[in-house]
Amino acid sequence: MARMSFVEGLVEGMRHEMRRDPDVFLMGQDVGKMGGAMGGSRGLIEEFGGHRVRETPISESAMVGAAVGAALVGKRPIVEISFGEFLPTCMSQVVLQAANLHYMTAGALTVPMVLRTRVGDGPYRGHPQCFEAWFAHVPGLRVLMPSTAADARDAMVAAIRDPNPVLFFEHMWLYHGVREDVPDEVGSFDLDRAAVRRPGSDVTVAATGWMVHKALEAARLLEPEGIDIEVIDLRTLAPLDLDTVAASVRKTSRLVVAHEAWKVGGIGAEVTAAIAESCFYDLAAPPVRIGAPHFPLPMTKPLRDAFIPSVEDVIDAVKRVRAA
Amino acid sequence: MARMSFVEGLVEGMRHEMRRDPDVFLMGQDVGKMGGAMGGSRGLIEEFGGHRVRETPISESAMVGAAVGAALVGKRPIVEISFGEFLPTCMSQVVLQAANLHYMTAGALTVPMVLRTRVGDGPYRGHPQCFEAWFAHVPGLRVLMPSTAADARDAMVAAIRDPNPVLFFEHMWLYHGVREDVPDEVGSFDLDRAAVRRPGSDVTVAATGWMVHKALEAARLLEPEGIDIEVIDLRTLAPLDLDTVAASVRKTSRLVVAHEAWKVGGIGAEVTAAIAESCFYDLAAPPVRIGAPHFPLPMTKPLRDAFIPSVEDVIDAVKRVRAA
Amino acid sequence: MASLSTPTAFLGTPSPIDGISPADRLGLVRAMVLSRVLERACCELNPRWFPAEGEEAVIAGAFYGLRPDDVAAPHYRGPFLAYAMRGASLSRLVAQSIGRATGYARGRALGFTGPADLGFVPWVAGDLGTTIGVATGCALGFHYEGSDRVVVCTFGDGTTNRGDFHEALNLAAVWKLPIVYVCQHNQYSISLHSSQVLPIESVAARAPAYGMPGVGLDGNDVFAIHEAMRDAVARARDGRGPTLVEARTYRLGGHWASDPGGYRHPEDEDRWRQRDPVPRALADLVDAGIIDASGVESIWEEARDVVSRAVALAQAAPEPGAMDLGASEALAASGRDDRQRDPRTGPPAGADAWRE
Amino acid sequence: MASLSTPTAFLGTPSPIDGISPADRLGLVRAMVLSRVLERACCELNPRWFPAEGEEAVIAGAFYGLRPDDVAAPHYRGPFLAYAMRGASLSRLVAQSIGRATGYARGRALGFTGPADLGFVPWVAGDLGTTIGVATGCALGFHYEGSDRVVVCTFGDGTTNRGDFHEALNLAAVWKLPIVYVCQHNQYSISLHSSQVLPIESVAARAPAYGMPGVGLDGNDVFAIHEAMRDAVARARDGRGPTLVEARTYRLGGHWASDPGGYRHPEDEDRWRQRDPVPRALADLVDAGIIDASGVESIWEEARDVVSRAVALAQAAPEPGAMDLGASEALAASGRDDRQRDPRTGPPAGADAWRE
Ligand SMILES: Cc1ncc(C[n+]2csc(CCOP(=O)(O)OP(=O)(O)O)c2C)c(N)n1
Ligand SMILES: Cc1ncc(C[n+]2csc(CCOP(=O)(O)OP(=O)(O)O)c2C)c(N)n1
Ligand SMILES: [Mg+2]
Ligand SMILES: [Mg+2]
Repeated sequence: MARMSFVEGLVEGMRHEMRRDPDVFLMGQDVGKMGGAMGGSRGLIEEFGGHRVRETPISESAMVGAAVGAALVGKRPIVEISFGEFLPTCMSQVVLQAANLHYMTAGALTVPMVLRTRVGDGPYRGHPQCFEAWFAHVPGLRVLMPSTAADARDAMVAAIRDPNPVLFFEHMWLYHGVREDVPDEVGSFDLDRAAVRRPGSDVTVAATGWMVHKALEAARLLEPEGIDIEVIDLRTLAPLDLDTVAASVRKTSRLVVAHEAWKVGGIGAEVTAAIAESCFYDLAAPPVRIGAPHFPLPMTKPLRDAFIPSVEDVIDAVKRVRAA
Repeated sequence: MARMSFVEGLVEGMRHEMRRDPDVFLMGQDVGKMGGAMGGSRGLIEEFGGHRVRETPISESAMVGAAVGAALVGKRPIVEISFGEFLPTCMSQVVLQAANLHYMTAGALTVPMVLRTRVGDGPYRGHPQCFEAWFAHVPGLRVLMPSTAADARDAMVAAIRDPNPVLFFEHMWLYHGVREDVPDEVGSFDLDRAAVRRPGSDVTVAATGWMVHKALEAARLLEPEGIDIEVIDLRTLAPLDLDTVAASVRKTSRLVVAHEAWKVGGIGAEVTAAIAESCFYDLAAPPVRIGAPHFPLPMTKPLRDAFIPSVEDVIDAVKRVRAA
Repeated sequence: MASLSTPTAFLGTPSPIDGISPADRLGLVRAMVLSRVLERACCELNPRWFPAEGEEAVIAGAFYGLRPDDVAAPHYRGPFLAYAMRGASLSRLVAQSIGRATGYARGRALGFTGPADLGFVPWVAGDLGTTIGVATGCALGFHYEGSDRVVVCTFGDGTTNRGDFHEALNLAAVWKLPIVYVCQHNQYSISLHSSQVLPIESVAARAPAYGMPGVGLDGNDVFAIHEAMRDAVARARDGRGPTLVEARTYRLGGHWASDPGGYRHPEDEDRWRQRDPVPRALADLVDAGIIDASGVESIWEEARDVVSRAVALAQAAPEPGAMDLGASEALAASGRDDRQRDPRTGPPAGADAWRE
Repeated sequence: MASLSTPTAFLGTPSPIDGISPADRLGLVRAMVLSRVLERACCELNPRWFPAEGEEAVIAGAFYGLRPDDVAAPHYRGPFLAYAMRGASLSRLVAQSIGRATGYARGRALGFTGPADLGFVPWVAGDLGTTIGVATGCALGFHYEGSDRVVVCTFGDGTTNRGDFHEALNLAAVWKLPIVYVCQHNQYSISLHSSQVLPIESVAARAPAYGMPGVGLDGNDVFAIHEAMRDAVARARDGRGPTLVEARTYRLGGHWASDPGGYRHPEDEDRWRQRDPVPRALADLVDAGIIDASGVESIWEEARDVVSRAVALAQAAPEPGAMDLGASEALAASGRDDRQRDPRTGPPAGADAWRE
């Protein structure tokens, strides 16, 4: 067992694959000497040098295009977009190129690239936008959002090895959290499976990223009241593992879906709609979604704190869904 | 009463406002002498000249930026992105600038611009992508998708007058359909209201764009079987008029949501999730979503026809939701 | 390599025909003739085809002689010649253009996409400019692996206004990537003349913005273009970085085959018709004694023959069916795909564009 | 206007101080001093502040003297001086930088955003480059209405690698829009030296790609910058189109206030510290006899005084509360918003940057 923070897990995952496979390389802004935004690539340039840890100009669309092209000729690029807020600047490369190439060439080509980026509220509050729902809507992409250090490492390894273009969302609040025990061996991360983080019988709470931890905290706080939540870490946002959610709902009959992105049109809409379709008769009460309110993401701490779904919001929702 | 095709309605709406308000202008590629892609601005340059009907270089991000900036200093630009497929090239202007400016300046600024674009399957099959769900996820934008000639005109007028940035999606299949009767007077289009296109008692079918017409055709075909569908044209995709859908579901107890975009993560997910939350006890059967299957949009006619939801798909869904 | 030329120098460049072997001169011109005949066939079969008539010299000159292990990223207008020069089947191309199941994309992608497994950046979406970034990425892959493979990427004059053009050329310049950018400057973006939307006459003037050599050429002189390309490709192969080549020509046809036009002067069209690069190149061959008048005729004959056979095969091919719709192919989780083929054998790529 | 200079000419340009009136020279230098003091205060209050130390000459030179009805789109580094020169309250700016409710955005937007109602393109998101397009749109609005209002837009050297830079300058050139683009070239993008990510030394070399005049300047010479800006602004006002001005300077501080650095040579930092534009400009004033040594001291005194009062007010201001979160303000469906204010009155904008 090693002890690792979330960001250490991410870096370890990249390091592991860069050691194993000379075709794997990283490119992004300030990923070298500076060690990446928030230390997201610390130590890599020292080990692998500037050829494999490449500094890029501020040109996100070219960066992703460069990854797509390099992947087409057999490399395994990891391209880092410093923050998810900048994804709107490179959508055509992701959505019209990377996502389409395999299908449109009738399987002749694959695009084994990873686009990693930082999202969500963080200690510095900067660039918090969460656009993952856009990508889950687009066929041809995998979308991952790990919530533990072990997953950060193992999902990174799996993403690098996957022949599909993978969007890898790293929640900033988790970056420098407490170190967790992480098995020494890299585990085989199932790219099609959500994780049940806490089994429970009363209410299913399916959550993403930081909200997984808030849901676990809510579970702890609700335990004394005799309310037993099952917490599912959705983590593979595309393809979504609806089977795991459905199995849980069949057991609990009650569903709460929680994410930090805007509620309207978020991943929670898809989870809720799909469960309403497939588990209608299993549900004992209306499902409840938790997400950010429908206005732009404010920057200062007091407003951010009011904006982002909290542990209390989860508790509230659980109580509502039980009372119904 | 005038008789107008959908595209004539669009052009008439722009003409009406350009006559009324000298601050209104149109910019886009080939919007002048050529009359716009598929005749989408035919006749405007002849009446208003090149200063108000402006040809642009191929630079969608600058085009939208130009509209945002011009709107900030008091103009009422209409910027045309020839096809919705190109929206990924200008997302940051739409999502990070246009959508944020009003809120982030605490109301000091407004961005009265219209971004019009062509989407969906069309007679030439080109550029059919439907990304409207992305924009409905983003606070600060209005999203419209008319389905009739009268709405094409009146929604365009309302969009131009609205102080919000408006995304205006024009379905290509509807462009040169049969001419409809359109009142001579420009009507007041309610930007917050869906339209009940056909009242019915058995099943609510909420649809967008061309699917509205397919739903109406399904209604005609089902009538002899004694099945009475209520067809709702969602048309204002953001903010979504869930009240109209909810009122209908309270009456019919059954919901089908139909759109041409990919089903996973589409507008239908939001409608279905919201109705599952708010009308859970009104529903007598699981809701059903219809949308494109989850792979990239194929180009040739046979594949496109197999890909895009059809009248039969609507009929199927209606029967399924009734049988359940 | 020619240095940045002023716009007025375009038509004055003397043709460097002597630097190219007679066999290659013949190959280049035969390729142009093939393209002319093939494009006309596509236009007849598909009113929404984007004709490259008038621009054959740029396409032939840009892609002729590439190695099979290089990557080509042709512009959407006229790419079939590039595909054919690198080994594509003509009948599958025609099938692609009319949406048959035997096309390279099984009916999925756009009519002008090509055989991805022959080293092309395929057209998988309609957004112009974005493929320049992908092509640059292929060059990054070659640079990364330390090979001497190169990329040739062509695009229209209008496309150089896209931000993706800027970002890609900038990145290639920073990293000295092995890529040659070729602007197929036909003076139009659909209905708009370049003077309406390009603030400069010569796109080669954009090269210094990246500290990159820029070459402005007569786009109707296939030998000049190919000579410049040989230099630029050699430069890229040697690790000396990217080049921007501009070949100024004219779109003799409409934007698409059925374009009613009406947005340009007939005199202009006539003037450029006089400069048609195909008869000009053929005349050059005759002048140089490489072929005689009957040789000219037989090149045309042969082209018509091979294309009409390809058309017949394509028309006999089935439409795509539900099987071709498919879901995305299953991808083995750890499957690697080594699609680099072994290079440096056989005649110069492009010399055998006429197969089938 | 100076023509495109070669990189080596940067520090050789003789200061055109004589072309600027003594009052304006004093105004420019006072603005620089104010910025220095204000920025230091922000750095002390907020470890994530992006210090503009060393770059004051560019900011003062670029925005000084604009009319109130012009629009300014300042770079995210050092914009407070631009805001102050056009009438912003210093205490509200400091409040903005520390996220208080009295900041111009009620705590909603980024710390470096400004008073939108004073004719600024505000920072409403963090994506660099996109605001260049918005600023260009403001210029389109002015051009459309046939007014003689202009836009001045500044941005970093690293930002010129964004596609949005390219598309915006191209559009402005095609339409001859009334805008002056100013590259605040501080040689760094966070930890990366421009030699790592910019393939050219002089960003002014990007101007010919748009057929636009490009001016390369010593970015530490406020008078040279302001002189060039006066020409470029006059050019824009006259309908003669856009200009790209590059002012080469150095970021004396970190990327943010608490940047541990370590990615550049201390000798470099020392060398540029010797060229600090603030003492240099003050010395110029003394040399020209506009102020004496005690005048220098009192400018600093005054600046410290006015800034410390602003800081005190800001710190006393409340944090934003739930009320400030709000939903988007209700917008009347047909409401028009005429935010053009009446121009051409009063002293040159920037001369009274010191309010409160
Ligand atoms: C990003 C984008 N914007 C607009 C279009 C629509 N469009 C298709 S072809 C074309 C003209 C392209 O001009 P150019 O690059 O000069 O190529 P040409 O057609 O002249 O060969 C345009 C604008 C597009 N395909 N992609
Ligand atoms: C589109 C985008 N990419 C990356 C960033 C992250 N970022 C913030 S500041 C900065 C450096 C900008 O460099 P430059 O334009 O030279 O301005 P400077 O910081 O030197 O003033 C970067 C890369 C961003 N804000 N926006
Ligand atoms: Mg062209
Ligand atoms: Mg900089």
